[in-house]
Amino acid sequence: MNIKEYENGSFLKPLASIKYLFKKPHTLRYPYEEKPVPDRFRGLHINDVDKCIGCGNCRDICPCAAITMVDPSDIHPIDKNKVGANPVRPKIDYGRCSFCALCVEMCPTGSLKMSKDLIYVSPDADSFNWVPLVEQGREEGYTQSDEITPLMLEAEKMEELEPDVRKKTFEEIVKGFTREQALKEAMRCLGCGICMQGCPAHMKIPEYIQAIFDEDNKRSVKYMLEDNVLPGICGRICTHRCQDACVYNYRGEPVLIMWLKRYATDQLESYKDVEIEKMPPTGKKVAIIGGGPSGLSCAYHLTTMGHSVTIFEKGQRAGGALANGIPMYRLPIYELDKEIKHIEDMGVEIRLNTEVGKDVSFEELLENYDAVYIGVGLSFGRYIKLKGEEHPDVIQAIKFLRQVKVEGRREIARRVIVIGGGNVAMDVARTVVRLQQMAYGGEGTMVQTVSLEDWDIMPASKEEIDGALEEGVIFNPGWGPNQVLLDENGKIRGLEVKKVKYVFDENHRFNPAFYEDQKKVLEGDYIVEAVGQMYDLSFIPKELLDKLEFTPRRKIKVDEYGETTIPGVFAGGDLVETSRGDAISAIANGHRAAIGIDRYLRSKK
Amino acid sequence: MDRLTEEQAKTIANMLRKRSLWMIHYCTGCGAIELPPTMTSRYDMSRFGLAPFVTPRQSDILLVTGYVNIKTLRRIITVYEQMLDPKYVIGFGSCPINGGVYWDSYSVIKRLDRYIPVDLYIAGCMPRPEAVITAFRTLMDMIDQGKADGYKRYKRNLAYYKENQRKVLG
Amino acid sequence: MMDLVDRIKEIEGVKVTVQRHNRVFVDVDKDKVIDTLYYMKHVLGITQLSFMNVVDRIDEGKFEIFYVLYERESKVNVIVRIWIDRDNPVIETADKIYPPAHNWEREIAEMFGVKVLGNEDAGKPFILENWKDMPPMRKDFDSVKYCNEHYVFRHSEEENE
Amino acid sequence: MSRTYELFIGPNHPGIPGNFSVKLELEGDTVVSAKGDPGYLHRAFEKSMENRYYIQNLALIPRICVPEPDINEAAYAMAVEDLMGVEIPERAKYLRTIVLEMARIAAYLFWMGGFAATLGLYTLSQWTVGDRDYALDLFAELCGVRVYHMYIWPGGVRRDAPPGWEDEVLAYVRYLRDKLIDYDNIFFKNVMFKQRTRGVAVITKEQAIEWCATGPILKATGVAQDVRKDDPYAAYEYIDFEIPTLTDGDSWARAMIRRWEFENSLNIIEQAIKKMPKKGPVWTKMPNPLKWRVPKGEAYAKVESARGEHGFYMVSDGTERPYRVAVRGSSHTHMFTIAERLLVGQRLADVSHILVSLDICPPEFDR
Repeated sequence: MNIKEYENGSFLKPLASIKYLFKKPHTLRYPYEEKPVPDRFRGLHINDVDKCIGCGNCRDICPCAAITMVDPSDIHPIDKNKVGANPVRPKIDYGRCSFCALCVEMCPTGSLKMSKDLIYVSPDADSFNWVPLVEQGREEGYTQSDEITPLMLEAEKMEELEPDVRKKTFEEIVKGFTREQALKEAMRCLGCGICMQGCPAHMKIPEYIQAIFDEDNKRSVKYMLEDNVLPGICGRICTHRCQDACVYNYRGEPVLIMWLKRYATDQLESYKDVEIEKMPPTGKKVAIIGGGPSGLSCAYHLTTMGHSVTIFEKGQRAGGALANGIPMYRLPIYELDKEIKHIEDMGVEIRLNTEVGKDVSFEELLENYDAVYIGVGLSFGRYIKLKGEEHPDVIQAIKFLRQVKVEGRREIARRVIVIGGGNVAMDVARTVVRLQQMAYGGEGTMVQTVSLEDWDIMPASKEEIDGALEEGVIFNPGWGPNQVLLDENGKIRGLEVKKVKYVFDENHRFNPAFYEDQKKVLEGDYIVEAVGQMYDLSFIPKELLDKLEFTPRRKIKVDEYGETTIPGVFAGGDLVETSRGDAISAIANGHRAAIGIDRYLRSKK
Repeated sequence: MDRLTEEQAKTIANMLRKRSLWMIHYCTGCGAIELPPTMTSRYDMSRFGLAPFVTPRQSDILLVTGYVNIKTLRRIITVYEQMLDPKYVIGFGSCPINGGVYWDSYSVIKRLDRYIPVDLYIAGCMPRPEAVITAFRTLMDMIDQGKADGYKRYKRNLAYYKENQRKVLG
Repeated sequence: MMDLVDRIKEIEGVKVTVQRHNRVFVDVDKDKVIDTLYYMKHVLGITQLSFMNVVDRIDEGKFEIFYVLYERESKVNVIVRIWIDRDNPVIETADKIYPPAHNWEREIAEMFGVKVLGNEDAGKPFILENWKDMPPMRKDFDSVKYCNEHYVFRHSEEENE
Repeated sequence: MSRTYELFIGPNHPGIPGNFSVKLELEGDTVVSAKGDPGYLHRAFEKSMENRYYIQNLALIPRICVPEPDINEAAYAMAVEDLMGVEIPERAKYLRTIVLEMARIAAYLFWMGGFAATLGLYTLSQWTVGDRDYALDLFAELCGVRVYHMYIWPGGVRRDAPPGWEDEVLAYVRYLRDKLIDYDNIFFKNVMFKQRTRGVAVITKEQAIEWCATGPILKATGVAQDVRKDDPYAAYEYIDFEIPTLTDGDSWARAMIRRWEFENSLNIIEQAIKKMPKKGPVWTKMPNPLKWRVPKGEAYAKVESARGEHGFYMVSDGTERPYRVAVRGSSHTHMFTIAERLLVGQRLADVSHILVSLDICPPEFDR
């Protein structure tokens, strides 16, 4: 710019603007003509109410407190029983909204968007508050992007032992989070609490993750212990339905809640210092049969409620399936000891090597205690009733795992067949891999599993299947065992299997059918049956057993507080109906029974 | 010429009024930033007989453009009371409705309609010039139909408004 | 730039923290701040006061007052900080050294209740009008509570004219 | 015996920039003393910001200065990045530069309209405000809204530019260059403008330094001080531009500096678009907004606004919410230190154009 030109003004210069007389004005003659609205326009909201899960993240991030969560049923019916969703939807107050679109960016499902429409006038100020819907017919404008989103969609990577390393040892596979990883993963949590719906125990997940983020592991464990007495164990072996419910699943990877739980408990050597509220003693006594997760859970919570509790455990060690079944590489025994120690410290008496029905009778318990809780679990392996099953080289999974974990069995055949497709079958197969590596260095060994279910419906969790595959386990999904084949010396030479037509019939009931003409032989010298477990209630006298009612699936019938049809007798764990039969369900119904027993005891006086 | 009935006179008056609305040039808040585009060549609101005007006495519309601070509220009330009937008030954007983004601010009032009657609200933060023009046209329709009666409400409920004003202005 | 920092360090009783390449924080005792500012302007030639305001350190029971200065030659922002007592917040005016301080002081006097000696305007209403509560920028002033007491929100309670 | 009287200019006055008031004491039509009366736009930003998460403040900060909101976003983002030690991607730097310069252009166009109007020349305001609208439309295309963009956020920018946007910006720059000739003809080379402004409200270099002026006011007195050069942010260090200075220090010089800066901004946009990497990330991943903790510390971030140095002083105590954010609007000094002194002795008719020539933006000091 040459400033000289400007120093002397001129009268004539403005006349140059006369040319505009002959130009078309650039006036936009709204409303007779309109200019196009850009694609990213941030106008009034649109919400796909059916897709929305009511998590409330939009409400939490709104800088203007413009969003309230309301039940939209009167204008748009929603499925109120949808799992992983709250039955509320955002209602937006346009007397607040600043159109910053942070709610859109934060929406985990992507249901909330902004439209291109920002023309709304009304004399009624109260009408500026509505539940946005798709039916309102606004054109889509600003939407979220996957590249630039404030949500942290990617989970931290958990370090694991390499398959080649881990299959030679019973060392724990998963290393656990470092502090940095845990903080970063805890940071990902939005705190919406949808995960609590997935957890059978309804643990206070957002609170304990927040406590981990605050680096207050004691507070975190305190929150965990309120609903789950074995957090360290659940931090390792849980079926983590919370993670399946996590809202991040819609757009990315869920928060690794389980590993966070493990991190927090690992940081504490013992739970001594965790502040736990304990009610004054009531003088009531409760007997608990079985020291498995549900029994421990029930006992612990009853103790905090002020009752005195005795657990009768027939084995040498409390913990039930956790102590006997789950292999060391998933759950080290010291972790179990730590948590059981804590339960004992709280004042629970655990009588080991005391089998009810043998060392002490069930009637005695009923007489001496104010209430009895049965949590004996499914401690016996189920038989398939297969031809040749009685051979000594055919074993039940639960027995096998016990031999390995408790009795220290180390000898194994070179070629092993595992029947079953559940998590127990995976435990067996992977245990066998390790034993074979120890015994033979992995030379000439083979483990194969055979399951009725094909890949898509295999009940084992994906991590377990992947882990087993990485360790070299061979899968035969979709085949059913037919008979055990023996050689001339009476040794097992293999298992004859037949092709499965379907597993579930048209009524979705378990009712497998086979193609009788399609058969093959799996070679092996040792067979482990991992086809489920059953309970043994023979310690209950006949006349009482008759009073006990069962559900159609042969589980003990209990009410919502875990009380059986015999007053004062409660049951829980795998003996009662649970959705999946995992540890967390047992812990949850143990807790529920504790509340029931407490109610029962307090109403008795 | 026959005598006009009162009804007819009103109709004609309203018809004329709506065609020459003058708005007072008082930028009370940030919404004023979208008024110049509306006033000037791009959207040119003089197409509808609207023009900015500087004094309250000659103006018909008071635009409350966005948030209202306590200190401004006092001036707005003065300006509003100086304006001659019929007068109309338009509330711009979120803030006059329910506080807007300043919902937790100690110096911004949350509901304008507690202090002066508001005839029309426009959604948005900022409302686009299109919305502003839509609002003016809506207001014209309302005047035509005799629905824009905020000034009558102010007289009718003067005690209510004065009470609220006193409470907040101290 | 190091030259300037070295020269600032020569001032008695200052604590100098260099943050980034061109932000220098200088902590001074509250009694010496006027002398320090005078020195900065007239000896070191730091002529511009960009900004001045208060941070309410309620946990320590102090007010932190900062003066953001700018040195044009070496392009460095020198930030002078003093801590004064929160219960008896008194500072001396700097407007004889930096004229803009006069009005920043008016603002902080109003918003934080800091008393400014030598500034006759400080303490008169500036931004607020008819303010009767405690100075609003103090940390212990709860603006949400104030709003709930003084204003009515829509949809919170229905009310008829 | 002198007879003075008081006159309130504003808040409801067409010659006042925004909702703001100046209390004048006049003798005849000569100003004897002037006192600014702020607070009509006080919204307690600094208080509200302490109550919100770092990302939630994104909705508040652009509203601090209405004609040029992006400077607030940039300064806020820079303060947070400074505290967190985050470096932003290359492309984001250029996008920030373009957006900031576009905002500057929009602000100058708005200012030109206002300035011409205070001199009674409404034609220019019809033109410039109309042309500014195209910039707003470009913003709407980029980020979805016309005025409060909330586009620059800590870590970079919120979205990459849509395809073809850069070409539209270039076309707009070319359009403005053509229009600038007309602006010159009708206004800047107009003798009326010269006669109304030359020698009015002169600030000498010494006064400007003493009164701590920044931005165009300082440049108009001959001091080349510009944050873009002195403490380069965004992509300004890669861009070649000069700081315009004049030595007159009067109302005319300030207006000319702004016109010059306007032309500068057009150049900067062209350069930035040319030099900008064509692809690449535009955002450094930031933590989950609800658990976004910024390390303890203090930071002072400053940018060059259309009016001068705009700064954010941020104090973090390591939690999710800022402990204190203090905003330095350049108009605070320009109004209360400079205008109050400068208006003394001026004629009443010049008051409003002097205020506009200082580019007083009330929301900046009311906050």
